[in-house]
Amino acid sequence: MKQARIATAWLGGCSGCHMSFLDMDEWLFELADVADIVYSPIADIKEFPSDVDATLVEGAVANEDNLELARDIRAKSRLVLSFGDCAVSGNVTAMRNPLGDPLQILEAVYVDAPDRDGLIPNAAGIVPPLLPKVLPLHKIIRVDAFIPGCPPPADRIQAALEALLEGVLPPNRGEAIRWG
Amino acid sequence: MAAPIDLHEVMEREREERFRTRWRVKACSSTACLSAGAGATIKAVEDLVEREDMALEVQVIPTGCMGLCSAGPLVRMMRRGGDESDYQKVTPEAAIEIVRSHVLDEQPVPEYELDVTMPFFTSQERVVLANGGVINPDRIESYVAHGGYQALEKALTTMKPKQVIEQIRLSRIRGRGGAGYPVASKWGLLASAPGKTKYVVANGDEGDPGAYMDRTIMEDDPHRVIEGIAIAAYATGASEAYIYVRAEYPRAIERLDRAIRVARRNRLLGRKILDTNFNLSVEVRIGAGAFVCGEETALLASIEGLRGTPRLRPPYPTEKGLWGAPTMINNVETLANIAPIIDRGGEWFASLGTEKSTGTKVFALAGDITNTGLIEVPMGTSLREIVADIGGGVPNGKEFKAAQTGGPSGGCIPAKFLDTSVDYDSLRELGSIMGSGGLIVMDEDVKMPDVAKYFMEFSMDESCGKCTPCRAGTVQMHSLLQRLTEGNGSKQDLRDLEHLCSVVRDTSLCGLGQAAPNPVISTLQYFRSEYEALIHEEEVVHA
Amino acid sequence: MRERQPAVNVSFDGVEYEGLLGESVLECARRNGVAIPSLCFLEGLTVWGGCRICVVEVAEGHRLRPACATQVAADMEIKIETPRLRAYRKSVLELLFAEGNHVCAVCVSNGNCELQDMAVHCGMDHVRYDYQSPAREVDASHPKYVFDPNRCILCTRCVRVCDEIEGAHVWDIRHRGQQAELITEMNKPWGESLSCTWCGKCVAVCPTGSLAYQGSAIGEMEHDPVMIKRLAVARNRGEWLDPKGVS
Amino acid sequence: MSDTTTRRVVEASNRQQGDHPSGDNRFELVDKHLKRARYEQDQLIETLHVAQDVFGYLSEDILIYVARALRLPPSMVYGVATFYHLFTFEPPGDHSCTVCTGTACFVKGADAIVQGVSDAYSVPTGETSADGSLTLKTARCLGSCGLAPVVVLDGSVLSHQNAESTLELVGTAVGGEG
Repeated sequence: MKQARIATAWLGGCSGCHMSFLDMDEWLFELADVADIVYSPIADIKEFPSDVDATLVEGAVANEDNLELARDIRAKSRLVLSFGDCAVSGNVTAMRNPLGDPLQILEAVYVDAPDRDGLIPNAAGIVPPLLPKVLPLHKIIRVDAFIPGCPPPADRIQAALEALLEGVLPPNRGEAIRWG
Repeated sequence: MAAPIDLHEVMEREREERFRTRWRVKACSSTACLSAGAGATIKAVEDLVEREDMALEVQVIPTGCMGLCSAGPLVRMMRRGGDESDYQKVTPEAAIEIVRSHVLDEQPVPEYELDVTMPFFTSQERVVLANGGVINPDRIESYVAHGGYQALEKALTTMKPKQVIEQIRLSRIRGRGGAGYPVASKWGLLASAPGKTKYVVANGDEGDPGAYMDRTIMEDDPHRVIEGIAIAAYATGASEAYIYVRAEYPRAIERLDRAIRVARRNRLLGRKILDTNFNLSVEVRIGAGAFVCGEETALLASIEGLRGTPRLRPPYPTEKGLWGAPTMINNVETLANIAPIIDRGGEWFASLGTEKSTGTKVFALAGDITNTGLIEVPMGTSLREIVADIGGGVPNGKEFKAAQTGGPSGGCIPAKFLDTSVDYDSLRELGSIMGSGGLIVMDEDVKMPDVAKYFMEFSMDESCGKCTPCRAGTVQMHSLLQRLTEGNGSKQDLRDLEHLCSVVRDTSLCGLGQAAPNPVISTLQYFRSEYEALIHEEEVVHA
Repeated sequence: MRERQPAVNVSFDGVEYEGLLGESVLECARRNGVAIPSLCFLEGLTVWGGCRICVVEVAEGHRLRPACATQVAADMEIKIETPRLRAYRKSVLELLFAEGNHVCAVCVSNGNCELQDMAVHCGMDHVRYDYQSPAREVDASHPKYVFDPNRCILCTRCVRVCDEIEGAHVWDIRHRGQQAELITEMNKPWGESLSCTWCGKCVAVCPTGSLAYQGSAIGEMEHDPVMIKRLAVARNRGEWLDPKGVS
Repeated sequence: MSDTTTRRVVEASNRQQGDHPSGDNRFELVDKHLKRARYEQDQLIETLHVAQDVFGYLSEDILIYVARALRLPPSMVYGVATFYHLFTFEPPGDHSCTVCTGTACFVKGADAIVQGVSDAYSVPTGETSADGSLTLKTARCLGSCGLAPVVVLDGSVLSHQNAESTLELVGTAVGGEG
């Protein structure tokens, strides 16, 4: 049988959702039996591959790199899932939004703070510019299903993946969608 | 206690006064004409009369609205027992020329003459505005001379409260504030409500942008409103009344205040009115800039000195209103119709208009139309007649695109429905409402999504914030419309907008919220392609 | 004991129950163990009717009615779980989430929050609308409590409990529409309030993490809205302890 | 008491050796209304109108004064005052420009007038310019739809306006102070 091609991606988030992913522990071996992880921050793959069956996206869209990757993911994945509260709502990553212009925030952090050298980190092609507002993934690309949670507990991720492997969308009722 | 006014004696005296001079100069001094400079025009005539010693020949009478606001200042020369000439755009210089020409040379001045045979004047049927351009609103005698307070006298001295309500029932008049609830039913509910203290409230919180019928009535014929309130109170057993006026109408407040004082002095208000056992006190209450206070329960909260947030109905105000007592709220234009109904009978009123929408309706005609101003037509007049004939059509060779009625709670009626009869039910069928009577004409250049956004911004700013769908839903609808009108909207945005229209319409607490989506719903219904043309091709395009 | 109100037949989603004349549809549902989601309603306080989460369909009219403010009538057919109502409740909830800054992950009430529970109940797995991200300052000036307006849903439970039960009227709402916001006294820091009695009822009734005890960490704040019902029963019926011995 | 109010009170008392306990005789006008209204609590909005007419705006001290006089909780008075758009809590500018944004004026381009004045004087709608010279406001509908677009400059009604004509007149009014 053909292995399912599953990807996970990490945008503007703390990687906690991926930690929770790893918390699936031995079930990961079962997953490996039926699916290939074709892209993931926990696998050393540089380019997002084509022909992906489903991609779990952690994190909000906060900078130019996130934006580019999100669009690339959409173009190359049959199903895209918002994985965790940051992707679903912006969550902690979006807590800068009420503060307004990101440049001012960077100045407050890197210039005005007394223990800093007064420079905003800047390296073209390495440090991606921030977007004016942090947005949930579905405000950038079409999203097929949502797995809220900060992070989503391992059993919910497992349930979601099991559903995907069976060819259906993850459960979106009851405790399966509890935020926070 | 002073004796009450003797209406018949005042009438006699006024008739003599009317024939005292050979000429009467009536000058419209309503707000629109004053904005156009009527104050200086009137002053110029008064100075002329004094300077050239014409006081025995000419009397100057400032009057209420003559109707054609776009042609102001308006002046009417009236010859004793004879003909009248109407003039438009009368500057102080023109006024002097006109008065001198008439008085000294018996000659009209064609240059400024207003053609009163045009449909704007001939197609109207003035009931509510009958006194506009006729009486001096500052003089109760002037009102009485034209039949004022006769209806109150008739009701108090020859009719039982039940008979008064019966006439209202026969007239089949519906509320002029927007929803069109049968007036007699409301009166009946208050009349049968238990309790000693009952209130009548006149709703003069006319907030629809583009509507100024109620203001004109209150400014130009304040006693007509008071008389209507007094009859309503008599019929329903109320002994206290309030007139709630928006603070943006200082002249209306001033005139009503003065009219109330004068009416009290003349025993038309207060204790033992016209020597009967009927008592009524009336007080003006002032709004402070909140559209939502036009909603009747919010209005009551505001009269009580609270935040103007609507209350849950039921209980309806006729059960539990001001300070928990039974209260009836009628619109100012509704109340202005009461005296004529009692005077001439409910059947006469029902003979005007259509079967289900009787009487006349005052409209404020504005926007892309030749003749802007206040008009009064029988219910059921076609939109085409109002726009093309009375309004003189769309200027600058442009095409008529839509008529907006009902303000932020109404909708846009497209050209294909120009032959619609303007009445409560036909307008509702078209997805708009009668509203209080603002009628804004829009020409081909107006973009309908912009209009929808304009009204949504209005509703968003005016939301009281009590219920979630109106408070937060209007914000989201506005932001979706913003994105769409900027050309950044997606198909999903349009779907979300339509869904929110239903959510806000069906789940909001009060009429303001429930009606807030109407401008979007109606423009989507008739001008959907304009929205679709704005949509960005991609599914989601926020960044 | 209260006199028993006359009983009538009502139905919720087609199932018949006993309704008592004089009680609201919401009270009737709760008494019969039927779930009608609600947020601003709280037993023991006057009905506000603002959140619109509890709207139901009552068969005779097409208009939706708030269950909290609709009286039970004989043979009333009440619908709660129709597709339209589910969709509306979810939308109204999304509107609430979009207008404030509700970040469950860093909230003192995470795990003990009526708004969060409501999202689970209504199946809200994401918010379609634009987050407004308002800039609102936290008021931590009170020695005992914290007010975080970012988490406020304007249910006015705190305003009502302070006015109606405690009699202090420390809280009110300023402005209107989307600017509407809770204030204490003349919009001064809560800690400077002369009328606050430190009774904590506002904190007890808050459905979200907007009002909390000083020093609460994430997930530590537990509210006690039922306190008001207990208090009302004690005051009105002289029953300080539940006669059946259940809390 | 805020600095501004303190200064105003001092100025007023220097001017006329106020008899009013606050030292500011203008409070007497508020008192007069309160007496006539028999200190009824439902007269809150009317009282605020009177106070604003007298003082030009509603400072915190005035609100506290009214709350005390009508025996109302301060939060309620503040809540009511801020609900209604006609009440203002900052001293107004020397000149005021109110652009009507009613439907008729909107259809005829009122937006451009608001934008024009706002840009030229760097004053957001509803606020006063930094130098205190101009307050820019919008009105829902002045009911002079026949004269649209309408602008009210220092109390006088200007008809058939556009951005240029309004800016010229505002310029004359503001500049004419000099």
